[in-house]
Amino acid sequence: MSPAGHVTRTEAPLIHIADVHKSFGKVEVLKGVSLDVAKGEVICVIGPSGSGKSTLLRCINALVPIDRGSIVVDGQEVNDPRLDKLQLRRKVGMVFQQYNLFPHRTAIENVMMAPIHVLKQDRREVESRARRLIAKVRLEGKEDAYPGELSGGQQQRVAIARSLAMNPEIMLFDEVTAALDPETVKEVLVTIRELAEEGMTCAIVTHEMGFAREVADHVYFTDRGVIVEHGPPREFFAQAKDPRTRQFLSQIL
Amino acid sequence: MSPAGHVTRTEAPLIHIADVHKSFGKVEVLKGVSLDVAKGEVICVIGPSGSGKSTLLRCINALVPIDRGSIVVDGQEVNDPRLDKLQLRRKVGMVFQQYNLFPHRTAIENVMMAPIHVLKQDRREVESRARRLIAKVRLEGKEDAYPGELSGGQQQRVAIARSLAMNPEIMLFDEVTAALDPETVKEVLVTIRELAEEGMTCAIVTHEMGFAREVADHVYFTDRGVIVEHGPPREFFAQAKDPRTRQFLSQIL
Amino acid sequence: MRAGPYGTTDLPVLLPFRPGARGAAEPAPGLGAAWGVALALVFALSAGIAEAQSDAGRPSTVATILKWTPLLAQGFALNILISFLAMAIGTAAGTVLGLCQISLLPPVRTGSWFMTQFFRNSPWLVLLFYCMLLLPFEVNVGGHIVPLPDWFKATVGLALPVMANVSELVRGAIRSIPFGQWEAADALAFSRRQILWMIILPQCVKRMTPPWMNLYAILTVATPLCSIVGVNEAMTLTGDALAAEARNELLVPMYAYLLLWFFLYCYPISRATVALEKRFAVK
Amino acid sequence: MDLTPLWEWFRWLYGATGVKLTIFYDAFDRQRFFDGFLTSVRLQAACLVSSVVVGVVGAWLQGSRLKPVRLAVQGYIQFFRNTPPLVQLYFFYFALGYYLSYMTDEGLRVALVSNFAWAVICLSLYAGAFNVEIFRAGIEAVPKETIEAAEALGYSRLRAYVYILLPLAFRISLPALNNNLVNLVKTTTISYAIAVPEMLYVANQIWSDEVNVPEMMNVLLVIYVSLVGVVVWIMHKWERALRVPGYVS
Amino acid sequence: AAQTLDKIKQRGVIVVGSKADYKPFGFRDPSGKIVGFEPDMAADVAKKLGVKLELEAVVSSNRMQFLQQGKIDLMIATMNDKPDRRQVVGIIEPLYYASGVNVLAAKKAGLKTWEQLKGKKVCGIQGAWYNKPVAEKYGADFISFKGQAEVETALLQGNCIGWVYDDTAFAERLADAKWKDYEMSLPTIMEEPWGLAVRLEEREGPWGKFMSDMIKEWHRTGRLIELEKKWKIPASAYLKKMHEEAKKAKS
Ligand SMILES: Nc1ncnc2c1ncn2[C@@H]1O[C@H](COP(=O)(O)OP(=O)(O)OP(=O)(O)O)[C@@H](O)[C@H]1O
Ligand SMILES: Nc1ncnc2c1ncn2[C@@H]1O[C@H](COP(=O)(O)OP(=O)(O)OP(=O)(O)O)[C@@H](O)[C@H]1O
Ligand SMILES: [Mg+2]
Ligand SMILES: [Mg+2]
Repeated sequence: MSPAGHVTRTEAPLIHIADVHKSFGKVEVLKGVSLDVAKGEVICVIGPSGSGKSTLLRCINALVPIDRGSIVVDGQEVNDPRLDKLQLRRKVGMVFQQYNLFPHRTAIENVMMAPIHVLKQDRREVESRARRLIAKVRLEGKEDAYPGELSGGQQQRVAIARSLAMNPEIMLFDEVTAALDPETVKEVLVTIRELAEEGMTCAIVTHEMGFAREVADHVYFTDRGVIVEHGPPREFFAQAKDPRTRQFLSQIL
Repeated sequence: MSPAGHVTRTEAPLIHIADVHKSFGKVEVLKGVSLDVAKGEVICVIGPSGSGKSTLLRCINALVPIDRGSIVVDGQEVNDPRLDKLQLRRKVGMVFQQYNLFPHRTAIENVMMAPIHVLKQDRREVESRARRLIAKVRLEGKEDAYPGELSGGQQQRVAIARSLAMNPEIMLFDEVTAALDPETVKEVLVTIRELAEEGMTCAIVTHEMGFAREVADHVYFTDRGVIVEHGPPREFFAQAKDPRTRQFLSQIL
Repeated sequence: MRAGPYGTTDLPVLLPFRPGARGAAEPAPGLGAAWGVALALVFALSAGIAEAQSDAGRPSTVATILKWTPLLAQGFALNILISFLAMAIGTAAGTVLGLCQISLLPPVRTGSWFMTQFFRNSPWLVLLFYCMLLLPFEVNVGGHIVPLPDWFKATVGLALPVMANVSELVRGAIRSIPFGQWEAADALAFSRRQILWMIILPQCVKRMTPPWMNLYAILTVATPLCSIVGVNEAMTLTGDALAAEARNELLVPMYAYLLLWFFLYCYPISRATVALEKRFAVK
Repeated sequence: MDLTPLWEWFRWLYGATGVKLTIFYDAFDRQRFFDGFLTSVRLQAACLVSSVVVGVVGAWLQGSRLKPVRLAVQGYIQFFRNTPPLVQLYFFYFALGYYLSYMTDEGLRVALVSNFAWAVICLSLYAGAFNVEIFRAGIEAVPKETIEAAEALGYSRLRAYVYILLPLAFRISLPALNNNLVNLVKTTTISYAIAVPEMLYVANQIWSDEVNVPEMMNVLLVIYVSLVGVVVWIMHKWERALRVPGYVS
Repeated sequence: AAQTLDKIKQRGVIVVGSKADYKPFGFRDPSGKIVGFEPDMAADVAKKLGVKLELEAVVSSNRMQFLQQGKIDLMIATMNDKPDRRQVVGIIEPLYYASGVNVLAAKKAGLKTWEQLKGKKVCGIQGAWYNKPVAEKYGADFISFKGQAEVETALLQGNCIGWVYDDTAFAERLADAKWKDYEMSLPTIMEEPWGLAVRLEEREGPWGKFMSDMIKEWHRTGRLIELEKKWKIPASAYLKKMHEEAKKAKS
């Protein structure tokens, strides 16, 4: 099941996932998933709860080891036991549903920590970059607020800035708006859309169909550990063939 | 502000609310609310957060005492200090946003407890009725699960069955789907619609406009403690006159 | 209902005391003062009764107690010294032990778990006897003879259970940090050591402070146990004073006096703990 | 069964190695150590039960409408939490004990309350002060919506308490309660100070008489750790048994 | 181990273990200093050696361990001379005092024979050597405390019918009005001399010899009888006898 007919499919894909299997104990969560993401491409993954979307994203930056198959990120095999995980994770940023900001550090410190401690970059330089990122996610003035003092949407934007501070080549978003109240969802989606428009390679798990339709180059539908259907958003949403996809879309829309 | 032009308005209303006032401390939450619900009628109350919808429902079964005005349920004045509250509550079932199941009892025990402890009914008879109710809310096989083992939608349906076990004449639903994830909302709404179709008198607070339009005989819009507008759903949603109502509907729809 | 910030502490008595029932929002400092006064009254009353019972011609109870006060104060100072030292030693050792409990190496993890459980399950007094009677009175450190005075051995004896409790506290606090924090830090390419020291432990400190202060209060009220093994702290000296006076009408006021000393020292600590806990709970 | 050979083996051990375990081969020491063990167990059991009773009654009184009652409970809790249990024990036994004795017709003074009973009273009050708070916190942790739901089902206040609130509050309190009780079991050793013939006290007598401190110390430590271990284990089982699937308390 | 005598001289300090709760043999004054009959003896030793005296409070249940561990150099702590103790610590000959065991009980209790103690609760001091024989022989049920103050109180409030202890400890009390309803009615038993002790391995060494000479001198000069008077202890026959013998031996 290899995706075809993409927009920017000219060179080797930045992420190449082939026949990935993953079980937790006896539960097989991924049962042979394959997909490619080209540089600068934005893909969205949708599907019912428990279908393995989060697990798939976690496999890409080696938070979860895979059982079988292959994931190649920028030429590096993730499944290789000799893989330098830290190296990989510098390249791949990830934003979670629950933001997971570090509550004991201010917004700007959250953004600055990893570049300083992991990349060993110069503090002053990191700080000026952090300020630019905070401005980019429209949080000027909130630099010194603690996560507990920010709304969900604001926290999620800090989390995005924190990931961007590592200058990743790829960003993974795992249902980043699922825990937000409807009013702040938009702020976050706007931020992600801007990123996508600037050419960042993104893999996005989302339940926001409107957003997926608008921002994705390619949409994947997963169910019970396999990719059931995929295609460019226009085709995907208008003329899904698979009955499970159709049922899911009818319930959600 | 007395509602008129109802479908089944022939005999005395089952619930008669007239000019009800209620303050918590200095906050006046209900500022003169009047409405009637006839036997077998289904009303929906919508309105912004904090407008007093929940408080109104709680007043009906005397969970909250009112300051002024009158509420008559099935001929009984609720505001009467000599009122037998327990008697009233047996007649009026209520389902909450947060389900509020008893977490230390299984689903079927939750359903059986009140009839046995409160109505002193025979255990065996109650059990067979409880099984029928569990089946009615489509939870066969989950009888012996504890609330913690059920999804939100399943818990909410157990809560409905628990209320029904008391054979109430009226059911109050307070935003019963607000805490549920989108996929399970439907399960619960279907259950309520079936109840309504069977002729149960229902007062429903909801944010699900589609549902309100479909199931209600009459829709009320509350804002800041008063009923701003009401009418049969078709008229109400198509041609609301009050600007606040219109604004609210435009935001939600 | 959800596990609170201290939900994972296995030591409920270490949880800060929450004064006042739901309906009873007493002004807390007033209440504390009231009880301090009440205890002082009990003391005064017992002194009065003793006064009435004592034979004419003997010095008054109050005068007698005042006479012994400087000695008692010396003893009490030793109690406080022991509590400080035992807490310091116990906290240092306990933190290490607690970190060992989440080590990735199974033998280290199991070993430190056993050690923690062993010292947690031993009665304080038995550990005290153990250290007291079986530690040498002096040790040879690289040719230097370092004496181990009694009170120091007792301090070690008290530091052992403190260590075990701190170990559990550390482990519990670390476990109570949501997994998402580890995951997010992992995704940012922090190493395990960095995650622990820069992200997890700083958050633990805050969570641990109130129960840690409570542990200190518990330790302080445990220091009189040293008197059983013969350390000359406040309790022992009270007993010696009573023996020297040989007037048993002094027993009530003298022990009430000693209780008062401890109360005056511990009560503010428990208030501060509650205040701190409240402040943390708001954030 | 005749255990004499076993006992004699320990006598031989002493002769051969100097490890002096008189509690095995000296009939008098054996008897008193065994009695001490039994006394420890009895003491612990009595304290456990009565401290829970104190906790329940205290929690109930703390919910009282009368301010003086609440204040009294508060004072009781504060006093016992913030003063040394050992001094409390001394205060109760030596100071208050005198006022709780009476003269017989023959003019003999007789204590109304035995050492054992004083230890139980004092330790129960001490642990009870913690239990009051634990129960109280458990009751407060039950969401008030759950009680509201019960009332909406026609439960009276009292019934809602009996069937819903208390069972939940008890489950919520259980881990904290168990830990406090385990602590209590350990604290019972302080009754040594008022000569309750429990294990530590007896062991001390034995090592004073026989001068075999290390042996007795190790025996003591092993027995106490196992005894407390058993209590912890039972409590754990109990907690498990009462745990409701899927319910995080 | 270094010879204690050298060690003391080298340090310029002698550490003596003494009771702090056995009035008048060893107790505290309000400044916290330990004073009494035995501390005075210790002071004599220090003076003779020309070193400073440091007193360490001991109780019956820890005094021998302290000596064994080397925490104290010398123990003068109302200890009876017993064969099993001689195996643990070095008890020095000659002995310096003597007491027997008796019971302090209410006159109303009507104690006439030791056998009456059977099954009765009696108070005692932890670590006293005769607790076990009295319990074994007469079937008394001991409740033992750490110090005399505790026992007194327990006795006065009726937790036990009598106090089994050194008769010397009772003599002073019976003179006090507080104890007017009490008596020491039984025949004194197990009369045993008191011994001061050094570590076992030094009994025959220079330190043991030194102390042995010291005691002989005390007996000969009548110093102990003098101290007895100073602390208002009823004159004991034992000291008198030892004094006579010592004088005779000298001449
Ligand atoms: N660490 C883990 N251990 C065991 N099972 C796991 C683990 N992580 C995920 N699972 C299981 O794997 C399945 C897929 O989980 P995953 O989170 O990938 O689903 P998802 O598609 O992201 O769902 P959702 O929309 O609810 O986030 C679920 O059944 C989940 O319970
Ligand atoms: N027990 C109470 N004590 C004090 N204030 C209360 C209480 N119950 C409700 N209120 C206040 O009364 C107002 C109306 O509350 P109510 O719950 O009835 O609103 P609502 O319309 O149901 O809102 P929502 O959609 O958020 O549920 C709110 O401002 C709320 O804070
Ligand atoms: Mg997911
Ligand atoms: Mg509401």
